[in-house]
Amino acid sequence: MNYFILNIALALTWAMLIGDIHPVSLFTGFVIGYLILFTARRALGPSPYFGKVSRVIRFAFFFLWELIKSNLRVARDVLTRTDYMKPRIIAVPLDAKTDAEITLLANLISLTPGSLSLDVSTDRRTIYVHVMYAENAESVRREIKEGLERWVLDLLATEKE
Amino acid sequence: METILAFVIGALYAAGIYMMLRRSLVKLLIGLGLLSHAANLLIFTVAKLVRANSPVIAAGEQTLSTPHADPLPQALILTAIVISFGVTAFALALAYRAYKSVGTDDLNEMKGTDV
Amino acid sequence: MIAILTFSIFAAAMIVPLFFRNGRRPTGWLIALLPLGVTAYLASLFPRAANGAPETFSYNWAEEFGASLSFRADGLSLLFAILITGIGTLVVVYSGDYLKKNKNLGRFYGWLFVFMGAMVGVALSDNLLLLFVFWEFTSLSSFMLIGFEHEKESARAAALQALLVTGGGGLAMLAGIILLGQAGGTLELSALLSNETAVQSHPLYLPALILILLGAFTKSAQFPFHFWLPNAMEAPTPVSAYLHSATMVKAGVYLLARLNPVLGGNDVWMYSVGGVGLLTMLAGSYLALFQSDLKRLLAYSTLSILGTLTMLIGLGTPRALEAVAVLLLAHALYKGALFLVAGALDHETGTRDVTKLGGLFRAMPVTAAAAGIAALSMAGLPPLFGFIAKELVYETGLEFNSWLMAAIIFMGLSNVFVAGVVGVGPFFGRLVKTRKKPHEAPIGMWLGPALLTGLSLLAGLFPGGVSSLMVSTAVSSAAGEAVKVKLALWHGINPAFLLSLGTVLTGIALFAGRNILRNVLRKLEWKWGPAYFYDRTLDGMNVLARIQTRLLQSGYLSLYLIIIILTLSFGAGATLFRIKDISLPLSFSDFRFYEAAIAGLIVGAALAAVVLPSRLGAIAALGVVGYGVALTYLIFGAPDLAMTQFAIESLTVILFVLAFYHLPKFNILSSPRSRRRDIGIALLGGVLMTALVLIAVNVEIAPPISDYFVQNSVEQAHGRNIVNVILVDFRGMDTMGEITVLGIAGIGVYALLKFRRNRGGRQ
Amino acid sequence: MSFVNFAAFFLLTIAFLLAFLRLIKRSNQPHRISTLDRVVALDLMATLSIGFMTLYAVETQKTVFMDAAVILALIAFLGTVAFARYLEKGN
Amino acid sequence: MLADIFILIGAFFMLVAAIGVYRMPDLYMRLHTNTKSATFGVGFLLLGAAFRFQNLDISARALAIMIFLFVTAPVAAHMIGRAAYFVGAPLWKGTLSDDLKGRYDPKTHELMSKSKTRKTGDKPTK
Amino acid sequence: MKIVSLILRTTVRFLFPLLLLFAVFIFLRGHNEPGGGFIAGLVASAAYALYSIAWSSKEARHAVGVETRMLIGAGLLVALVSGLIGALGGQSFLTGLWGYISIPPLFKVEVGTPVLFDIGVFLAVLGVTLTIVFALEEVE
Amino acid sequence: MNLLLPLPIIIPMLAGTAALLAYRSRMIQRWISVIGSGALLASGIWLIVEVERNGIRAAQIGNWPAPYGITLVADLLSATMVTLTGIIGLAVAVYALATTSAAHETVGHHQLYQFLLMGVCGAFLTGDLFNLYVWFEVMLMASFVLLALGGERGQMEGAIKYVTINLMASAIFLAALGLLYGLAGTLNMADLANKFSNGLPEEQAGLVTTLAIMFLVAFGIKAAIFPLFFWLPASYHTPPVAVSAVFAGLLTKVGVYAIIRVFTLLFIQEPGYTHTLILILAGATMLTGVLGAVTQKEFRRVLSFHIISQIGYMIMGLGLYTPLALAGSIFYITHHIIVKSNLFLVSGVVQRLKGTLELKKLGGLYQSLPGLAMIFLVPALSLAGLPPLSGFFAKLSLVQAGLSQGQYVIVSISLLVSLLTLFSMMKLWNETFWKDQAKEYENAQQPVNPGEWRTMFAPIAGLAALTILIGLSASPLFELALRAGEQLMDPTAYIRAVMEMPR
Ligand code: NA
Ligand code: NA
Repeated sequence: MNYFILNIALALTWAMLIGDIHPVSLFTGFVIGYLILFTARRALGPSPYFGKVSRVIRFAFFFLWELIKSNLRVARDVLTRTDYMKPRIIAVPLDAKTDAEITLLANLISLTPGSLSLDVSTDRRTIYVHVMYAENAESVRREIKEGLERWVLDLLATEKE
Repeated sequence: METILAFVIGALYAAGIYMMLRRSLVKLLIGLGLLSHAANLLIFTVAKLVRANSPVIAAGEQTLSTPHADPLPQALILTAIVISFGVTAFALALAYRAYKSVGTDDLNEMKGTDV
Repeated sequence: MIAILTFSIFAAAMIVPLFFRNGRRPTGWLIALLPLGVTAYLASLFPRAANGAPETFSYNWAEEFGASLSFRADGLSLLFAILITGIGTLVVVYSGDYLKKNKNLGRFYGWLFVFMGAMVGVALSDNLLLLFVFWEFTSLSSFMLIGFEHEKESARAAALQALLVTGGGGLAMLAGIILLGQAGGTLELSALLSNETAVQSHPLYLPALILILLGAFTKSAQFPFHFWLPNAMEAPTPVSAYLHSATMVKAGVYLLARLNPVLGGNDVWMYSVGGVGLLTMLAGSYLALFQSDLKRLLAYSTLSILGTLTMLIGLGTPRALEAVAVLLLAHALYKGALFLVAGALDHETGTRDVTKLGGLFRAMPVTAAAAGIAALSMAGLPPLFGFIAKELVYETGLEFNSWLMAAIIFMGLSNVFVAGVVGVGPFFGRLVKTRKKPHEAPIGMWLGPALLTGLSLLAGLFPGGVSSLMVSTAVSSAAGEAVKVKLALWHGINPAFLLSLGTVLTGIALFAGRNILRNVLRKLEWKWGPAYFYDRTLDGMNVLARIQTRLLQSGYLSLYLIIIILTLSFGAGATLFRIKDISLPLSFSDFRFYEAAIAGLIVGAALAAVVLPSRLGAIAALGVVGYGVALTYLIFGAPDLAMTQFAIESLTVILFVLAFYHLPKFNILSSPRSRRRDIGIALLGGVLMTALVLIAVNVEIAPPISDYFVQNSVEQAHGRNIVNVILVDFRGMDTMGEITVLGIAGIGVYALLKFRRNRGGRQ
Repeated sequence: MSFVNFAAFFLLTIAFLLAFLRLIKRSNQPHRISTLDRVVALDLMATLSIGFMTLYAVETQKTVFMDAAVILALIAFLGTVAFARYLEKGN
Repeated sequence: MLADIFILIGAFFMLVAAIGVYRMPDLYMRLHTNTKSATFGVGFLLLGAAFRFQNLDISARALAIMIFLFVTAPVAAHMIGRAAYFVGAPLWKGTLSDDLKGRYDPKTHELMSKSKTRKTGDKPTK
Repeated sequence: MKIVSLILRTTVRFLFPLLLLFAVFIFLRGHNEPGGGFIAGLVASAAYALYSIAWSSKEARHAVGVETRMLIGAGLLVALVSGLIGALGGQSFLTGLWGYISIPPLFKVEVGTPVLFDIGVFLAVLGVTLTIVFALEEVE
Repeated sequence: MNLLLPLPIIIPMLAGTAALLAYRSRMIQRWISVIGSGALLASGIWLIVEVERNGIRAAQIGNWPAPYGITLVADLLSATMVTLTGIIGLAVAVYALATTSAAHETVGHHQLYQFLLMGVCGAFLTGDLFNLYVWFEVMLMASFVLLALGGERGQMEGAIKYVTINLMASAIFLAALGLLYGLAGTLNMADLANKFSNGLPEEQAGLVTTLAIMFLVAFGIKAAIFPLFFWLPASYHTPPVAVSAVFAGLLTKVGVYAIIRVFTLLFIQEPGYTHTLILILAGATMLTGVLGAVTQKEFRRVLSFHIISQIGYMIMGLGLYTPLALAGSIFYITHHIIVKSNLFLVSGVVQRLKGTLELKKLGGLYQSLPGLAMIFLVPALSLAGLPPLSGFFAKLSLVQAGLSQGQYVIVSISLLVSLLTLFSMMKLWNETFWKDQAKEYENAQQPVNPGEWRTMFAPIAGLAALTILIGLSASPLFELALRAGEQLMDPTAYIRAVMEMPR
């Protein structure tokens, strides 16, 4: 559990909220963030932090692209007739292990093309995804595993070094 | 817009009253909610509407220069909103308790204490 | 001193019961010392009253109301007060034996003394409000004494009846007193009495008169309020003797005599007071004829005398007033004695039914002698005081017309008859077997009758001295001018005496045929008397009360709400439409399309909340209403409100959802008809509010005060968000109250949900 | 009002209308299922409200209106989750 | 100019989301549009606002809103989707397959990884 | 006990401090910009409410650390005391007194009893909302 | 001095908060409750003495000048009401020590009680209409909880009606308030009075009168006047006795106070319309209440219906609208608060002894407890207006005022109603004290230990003594009431005190 990183993040958020990124506001943000983490320490379990900036940026671009693609597709589908859709609920085996990894993955899946995480199995080995265009379930699984999951694992793994 | 809101307020009152006249306790609670929206909007509307100019003075200024919304009714409504939140919460607890001890939420069954 | 005297009796009322605690039972003789002393003192005041310088006392009490502690002991007052304490002394002694075995004797004495004090107060008060205070105390103590045997349903009912009738009259009298005060400018009796012309010419004279008469008539059991008196015979006999024959019922007579100088002397007075008295006299005389219960017999004959007294006051001539004073005294002496005798009979034989009593002379000689003499006085035979009284009444009657005289003779006849039935019947003739073996009553119980009859005899034989002094002083007070009365036993053979003789003879004849008479008259008994109306009035009130309560307090919450909304709508609506040029200015130009859309959204969502069949659907719709309202706030410059509304909306949803786990689903419970009705009601409310808003928006009496906040928020309150500054500073008190409300709601929810009845046990 | 803003407001208004229609749409499915649809509609309306407030801030050139949007973004989630949890728990 | 385009795109996608929520054939697909199009639309609107105002104040708020929405929207969708499955919301008739079928324990809400771990017959009887 | 979604729980863990931070932010700017004790209190309660939905009221109570009714009491007391400060200084009840807290040259903050009052409001709102939410959740 | 006016609000708030913070210890909470109530009484007495000495007092809360901030105002009426709150507050706080269950105490009875007193005092003292709304809500919220706490079926049914109808009243109040602000732009009552006083044009005057009717309905519900009283008989007999005693004594009187306040200060443009209406309602209220009482067969229900009829008397003085009549109203309120609370407390003792308040199941108490019987008689007879108890002078002053106005109908009604009240009280007496305990309802009397007995008896005896005292020396109190009535009839002093009081 890296409180320090979280704290920095809180300080930054603070500064952004203040709308004025300035040493004073950063410092205030840090202090307030520290106090909050202190107050909330009972609530916070172990939680890794997001890692390297370059990876993040690269991932951001990847994800943004996916997002645009997916939205256009949904838009097309919403605005035309429904016949194009080939929905399935697909079980995707997971390599992601930690809570953060799984959650991040699930949320990213939901935000990207035609897929929506419905739930994660209690043993955390499978994620169930509702997919709008899935002629072939296996290819969807592969896409997720080699696309998003790899990214997520890559991003979060660096923290554990 | 005041005219339109006057009708909205009337509609909210009517809907609220109608719900309060139902026999179901739960509907009564929803009616109360509608009624409090109606009262708040009424205060807001009658105190004159001014678009967009909120009563917040810009940093470095001493006072408001443009015509602005009246801050006082806003403060009153805020108070009323919070009070009705408390009331709603209590009413829910009461409804639960009443349902537990009476065994129904039919208000017509709850007339043992009157006659 | 007379004030202290009066209050000392009340003090005794509180102290005497204490003597009876822990099983101690002091004798009535001891307790009787107090009233005896008071009587003696009162008697000592007579000469001063006779000399026209009565003892007075006055002290401020509640002058704003016109009430003062004013006492005045003039002739009329003293005559009355002495009667009260004198007979009271005997009754106290009598009760000591009569209620020897009763465990509540202490309380009995307590209330008896309250009564005595109140009566003395009535007699001595020189302030009408003070008099009223004592007057009400006589009603209350009478209630307590009638209901002394309160385990009996009949006793409780009779007590309540007496209280209601006399209490109701009392209230009328109170109003009358106040009006009289307004007419005469004071409530001090002595001042009022000298203000006759001003009072009688005042427009309030008539209402004041009527109301005061109501008080007097109910108290003195005048027709048609007479019915409570026979029922009051549920009281222990000493009470009947004391309250319901000798003293309390004469309070009305006293009041009439007292107020005669200021209210009387005109036709209204004569016809109202005289007329009612006449009716009462006739009714009492008639009803007495067919009673078989000793006490009821006496009660009805008392009625006839009360009527006679009232009638005489109505007539108002000096001779009539003289007759009043004498009859008052004479009646108190003989009727008191006879009541006590009746009590002794009841006590010794276990019955009061005259048809089951006879031949007791041997067993109870002293009682029989007392009864016989008292009966002679009652029948108006010389040389008893009753004779003098009756002669005076007859003479007064003869002064007027023959119809009146006929009525008086009927009264006399009835009294002779009753005297025979009560004073002679039980003691002579064949001995009738009774439940208890009869023997002479204890001394405490025969002493009273003996003394009273002794006094009857003395006063009859020597009417000059004391009696004349007392009567003339009293009559002077009642007449409002000095009247010299010279009483005499024998006036020679005159028309009055002859009529009197005839009356007695006829009466004896009637007595001889008493059983036949009783049976004949019983068949004629009239069911629809005033008592019937009293009962029906009570029933009627009960029915009315039940109907109105059923109707208004139906138990249906929705009906309550409907009544409230209708009241509001019609009240406010009617008031609104009183305005002449009312206009509903509509303006549909000043809006943006999205504003209208939001308005539509709110209305639509509100309708959805009403219509949607599922609870959560309705909650979701309510949430949309909230969003719409919040957006409206936002558009019109209230971001704080919008933020709060959004936050509250989400939290409210949580609360609803959490609570809904435990609440039942929506059911359609109401009928289509009631739904239609409710739609109508709801629309009515909605229309009213819309109209009010539309009108109010365009009316401005004064501009809002808010500019002050705008000008001072930064400089003086150190904040730029004026709304927040108002909340925490300008109107911080509101916010303090508001968080308290919230806090209470929190405690409340916690308390309701976590309450466990048996936590901690004791309830 | 500029054309862009007008158009954007217009689109949003239509969107509100549609969301509302979904909210009140009756279906012959059990209440619990149709309620979920209503929850989706409510959630959408929250998002639309955020958009509306942003647009209103743009239109009026007043940043304060974005603050309310921030609050709604944070809080609206709560209601949705509560609904969903309730329906999931059911009974 | 760019701001105007962003705003229009944003508004457009919000409308798309609304249309989707209105007319998509099943709850799961309505969730798709609600989660993606609406969030996406708001994102563009916020971007437009940021560009229009060109000040840090607004940009910071816009960013904050975006972060909140991007974190919460998928979770909300997941929660509703999960509830939908328990409630028994029907899948569109054109749905090709459903791996979730039979894998929730209706009592404990435990979700199995594979359907074979427990057969229908093995379920404890009530 | 029914199993709660992992995704929800993990996300809430992330959102929770964010919401609290936001509450403080809203609170501090309330005197000058939209916001203040009420809204801040509501947002903070939302954080805990969310936490209690995702985890449980027991764990949420643990996270709060004090009995929620104490929070109510504390809030009311703080508000009352803020009013009494002015009164004990001879001024009218609830009179606002202002001063500065500064650590030159780092910062200089204006503080006053109305801010204290607003803290009272914040605490009371938080306490009440949590008391209600937890109590409703714990109804058996 | 700067705390004189807010103190009656601060003290119970502090006490309630302290009790809340001490939620773990019932014992500490009990002490706080009694000490707090005692302190409240002391502050009330201080207030009344100050107002007597120096005339109407006002305090600008937060040091903001009127009408911008909130002003607390104490004229004689307010000061009297606060003092009465202290008296009843203390009496019931002590009584509650013996009768409140541990379960009630554990979940916050004492806290709620103090907050209730806070709301009541706030309502009496505020000079601001919206602030009045807030105090109403404080009081109502606390009363809601106190009423519902215990959770028995009857209590729940009563509570739901009480809560719903009172919330309806609040909604009407709030709407009227909003409209009033829209019209006149201010909430300070003195300021409003000022703005209404200089001859409004017809449309405005008509609108103000319409709002007056709305306020009359809103406050009328809270005061339980005809035809808006339903919630009262449905609920007042359901909670624990200590709670219903304080409700019976104080709560409806807050509504009456509000009616008197606004109809002597704000809405005096058309007394021929508004006050006549009030007079009619007064008559109807008296009659309907007393008739309701006639039908009842339970001790506290009888008492509850009598509250309604006596509200009629209090409103009657306002309807007559003369100094004397208002003095009568104030005197009546004073008398009623003491007497009615006491009767409820007595009913609590009866309940404690017999385990029930159904009249048919009661009886025999005159025989077994004559002391209690006598103590019952004092308030009961006072209620019926028997001299020389407090109720007599209360009634007398109203009757005198009515007669001097020539309002014979209302006077006749008031006298008739007092007779029926007597009837009803004596019915209670008959059934509870005189009648023998019916064998089939004889149940083992619950043991009362001497300490409890004293704790229950002291407040009852104290209030009874006060009733007698007021009766025997009615003058000082009536003079006070008369001056209060004169203050009410002449609002300029009030307005001056508020608007010119230095910050
Ligand atoms: Na206006
Ligand atoms: Na605020």
